[in-house]
Amino acid sequence: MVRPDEYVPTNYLSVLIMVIVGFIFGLGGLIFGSFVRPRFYYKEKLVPYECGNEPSGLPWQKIAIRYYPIAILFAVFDVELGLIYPWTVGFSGLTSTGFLVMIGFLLVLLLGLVYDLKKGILDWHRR
Amino acid sequence: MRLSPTYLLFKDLVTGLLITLRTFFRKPVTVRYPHEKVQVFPSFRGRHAMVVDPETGKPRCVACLKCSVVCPSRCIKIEYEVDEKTGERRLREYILEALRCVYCGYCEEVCPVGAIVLTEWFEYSGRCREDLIFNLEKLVQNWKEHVAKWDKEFYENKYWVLKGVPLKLKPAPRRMGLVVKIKGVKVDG
Amino acid sequence: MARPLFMSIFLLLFLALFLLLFRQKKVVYQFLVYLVMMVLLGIVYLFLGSEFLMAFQIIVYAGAILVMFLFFLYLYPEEEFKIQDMRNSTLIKTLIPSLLFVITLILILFTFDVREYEASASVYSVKELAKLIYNQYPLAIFLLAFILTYPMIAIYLLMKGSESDD
Amino acid sequence: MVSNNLFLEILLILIKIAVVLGIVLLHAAYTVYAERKIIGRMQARLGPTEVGPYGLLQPIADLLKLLTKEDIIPLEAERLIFLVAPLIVLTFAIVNLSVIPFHPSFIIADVNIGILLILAGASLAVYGIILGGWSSGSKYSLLGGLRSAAQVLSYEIPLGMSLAGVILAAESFKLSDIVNHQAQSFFGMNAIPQILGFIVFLICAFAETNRAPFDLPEAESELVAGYVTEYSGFRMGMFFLAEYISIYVMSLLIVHCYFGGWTLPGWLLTIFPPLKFVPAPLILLIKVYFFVFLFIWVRATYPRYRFDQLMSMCWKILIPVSLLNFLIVAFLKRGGF
Repeated sequence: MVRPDEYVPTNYLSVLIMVIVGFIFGLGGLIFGSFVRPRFYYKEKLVPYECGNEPSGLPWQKIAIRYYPIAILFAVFDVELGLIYPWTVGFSGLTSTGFLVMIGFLLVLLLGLVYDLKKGILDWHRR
Repeated sequence: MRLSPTYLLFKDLVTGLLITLRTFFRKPVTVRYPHEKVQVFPSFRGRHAMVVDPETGKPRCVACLKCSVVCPSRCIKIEYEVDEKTGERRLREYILEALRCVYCGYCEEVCPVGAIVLTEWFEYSGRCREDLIFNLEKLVQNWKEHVAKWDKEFYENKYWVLKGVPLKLKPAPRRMGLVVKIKGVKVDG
Repeated sequence: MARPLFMSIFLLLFLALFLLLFRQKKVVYQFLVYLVMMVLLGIVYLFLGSEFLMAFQIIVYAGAILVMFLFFLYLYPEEEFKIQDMRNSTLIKTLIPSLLFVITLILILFTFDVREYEASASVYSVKELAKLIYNQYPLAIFLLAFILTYPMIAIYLLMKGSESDD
Repeated sequence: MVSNNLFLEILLILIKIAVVLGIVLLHAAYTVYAERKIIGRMQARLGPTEVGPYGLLQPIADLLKLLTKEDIIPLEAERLIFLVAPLIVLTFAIVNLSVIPFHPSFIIADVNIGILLILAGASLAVYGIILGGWSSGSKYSLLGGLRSAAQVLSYEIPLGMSLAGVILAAESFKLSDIVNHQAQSFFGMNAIPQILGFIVFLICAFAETNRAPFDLPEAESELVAGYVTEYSGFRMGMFFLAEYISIYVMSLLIVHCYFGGWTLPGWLLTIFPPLKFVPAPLILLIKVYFFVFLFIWVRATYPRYRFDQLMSMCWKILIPVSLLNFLIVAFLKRGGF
C-alpha cells in the first residue's frame, strides 16, 4: 500500500479526462456552430416567449412553497442513502448490533415520512 | 389503494402495451402524397369553377346574386350592369375568395343555371393571397382546365346537375322525397 | 512528489474561489462558486484517500443541501435576492474567513503524521469504515436518525405557517 | 510516476473514450430516428422516409440543422448561467459512461465506487436543469425547471434505494462485481429475487431521464417546452443529446444491475447449451436494445402523469416499496440465503 502522503488517485484520471472531453465536446459544437450559423437579431426575437403576447412583469415571481418541502425531504433521504451504502458494502462484517441499528434507523425515518404524509405535506390540494 | 390482483400485476398497463405492439406490426395507413395519390370521393368539393356554355363560349352566370346571398362566409362578390331596354343583367366581374370559402357547396346548389360549381380538383395552392382570390377570368380558366382533364364531351357529376345535359344521362334525383301517409293522402316531404 | 503540487493547487484554488465568492453581486453566482467549492472539497477528500467520502460529499452536500439553497432562488423574486454590494467593503473583511479556512486546510493536509497511518488504515476501505461505524457507534447512528426527523417535523410547521399567512 | 508512462496512459484512455463516445453518440443519434420510426409505426404512420433510403440520413440532417441554427439568448436571461447550463447537463450525462463496463475487460475508469459516481453525476446534472430553467427569464422555463428539479430529486431517492438492494446482494459498488455476483447466484439475475426493486428502478429510470409518461418538464400542452423553451439551436440539441445518452446509461444500469449484464443465467444455459457460444457483447447489446425499445414503446403507449399524481406516487408508493425491497434483501441475506 502507498504511504498516504504520497497517494495520488491515478485511477480517477480517466474520470477527469472524461469530464474534460465531455465539456470540450459540447463547447466544440457551439464554437463550430458559431462559424456557420446566421445572426439576425431584432428585439421581437429576443423577447421571452409568452405565447405571442407581450411579456407581463418579471419572470422571477414567487412560486408555491409546496416545492420547498421536497428539497428538504430529499436532503434528509439523501443523507440516509449515504449512510445505507457503507452498511450494504460492509454487510458480511457486521455484528447483530450493526445489523439492527440500520433497521432501527430506517424504521425511524419511515416513521418521519409517515408523519409527513399523514399531515398532508405532499398533498397538492389543500385540505 | 386498490389491492386487487389486476392492479398489482399491472394488467391494464400491459394491455395498453400490447395494443401498441399489435399496431406496430400493422400496415401503416399513411399515403405518401406526392408519390402516391389519394382516390378522391365523387362528392368531394374542391376548386371553384365557372361553367362555360359550350355553344356561345360565355359564362353561364346570369348575375342573380343568389350565391352571394346564400354564401355563409360571404366570399362571393358579383359586379353586374343592367341593360336599360330589356332589364337583363349582364355579368361584369365575379370575385370569389377561395381563402375564405368553407366549401359548403351552397352556391352551386342554389344556382338556377348551374354556373358556379365546385370541382374535384384539390391540388391547388398559391404563393400569395392574390393567387387564391379567383376573378371571372380565373374561374373560367379553372373550368377549362377541369374539362380538359376529362375525355367526355361534358363532365357530369351525380351530385350536381348540369343544365343542358339530356335527361336520360342525368342520374336519379338526389333526394327522394320522404313519403308520409296521412289518412290516405300522399304528401311529399 | 506530485502530491504537494496538487495540494498547493487546491489551496490556491480555494483561496481564489473564496475571494470570488465574496465579490459576487448576485446570489446565483455566489451559489455557483460555492457549488464549485463543494465539488473541489470532494476532490480533496479523494486525494486524502477516501473515495467514499468524495461520493458522499458530492451526493449529499453538492447534490442535496445546495439544491435546498437553490430552491430559495425560486421562492424569492428578483428584487429580494439582490444582496448588498460587498465589493465596496474592505478586502480584509472578506479575507478573514477565507484565510481561516485555508489555514485549517493547510493544518489538515501538511501536518499528517505518517506514524498514525497504520492505526487509521481501516478508514481507507469502505468495508472497514462500515464495520467501524455500525458495530462500535450504534448509538450515534440512532441519534442521527432522530436528528433527521427534525426537519420532517419542521416542514409541517413551515407549511402550517405559510398557509395561515394566505 | 514517469512522465513518459503517464503520457502513454493518457493516450490509451483517450482512445478508449473515443471508442465509447463514438459508439454511444452514434447510438444516441440513431435512437432519435428509431424512436420516430417506431412511434410512427405504433400509431400506424410511417415515420421519417424522405432523407436518404428509408430516411436513414435523418439524424445527420437533424444534426446539421441544429448546428446551423441561430443561437438566441433572450434579453432578460442571466447570460453566463444560460450559456453554461446545457454544458453541465451534457457533461455529466457523458461522464456517467466512464464507470459502466461494456465488456468483462473494457471499462474506462475502473474505480471502486462506480455506482456512486453515477448517482453523484446525476445529482450534479440536476443543476443544469434548474439553472437553465431559472436563467432563461421566461415563466414557462421557470416553472418547467422547478417541476423538473422536484421530479428528478424525488425520484433519485427510490432509485438509490432500489440500487442499495443490488449493492447489498453483491457487497460492492463496482458494476463488474455486481454482474459477476449475479452470474454465480441461483437465479442468474437480480430481477427475480428483487422484483419489487426492479419495478421501482424501472419507473424511476423513466422519471430520471424525463421520458414519457413522466415528461412533465417538457409538457407541451401546459408548459410549452419546460426548461428548454428559450433554448435554440445546438444548445437545445445538447439537452436532447443528454437525454438520449442518459437513456442508454439507464438501460445499461438496468441490464447490469438486474439482468446480469453480459452473462446469461446458469439455468438457461443448462436448458439450452448452445447459448454458451453467444459472445458477451452481443448479449449485452440485445438486452440494452430491448430496454431502449421499452423506453420508446412506453412513450408511444401511456399518457402523461399529472404533477401531483407524480409526486404522491413517488413518496407514497415507490419509497416505501423500495424500502421494503431493501429490508427483504437484508433479512434474506442475514438469514443465509
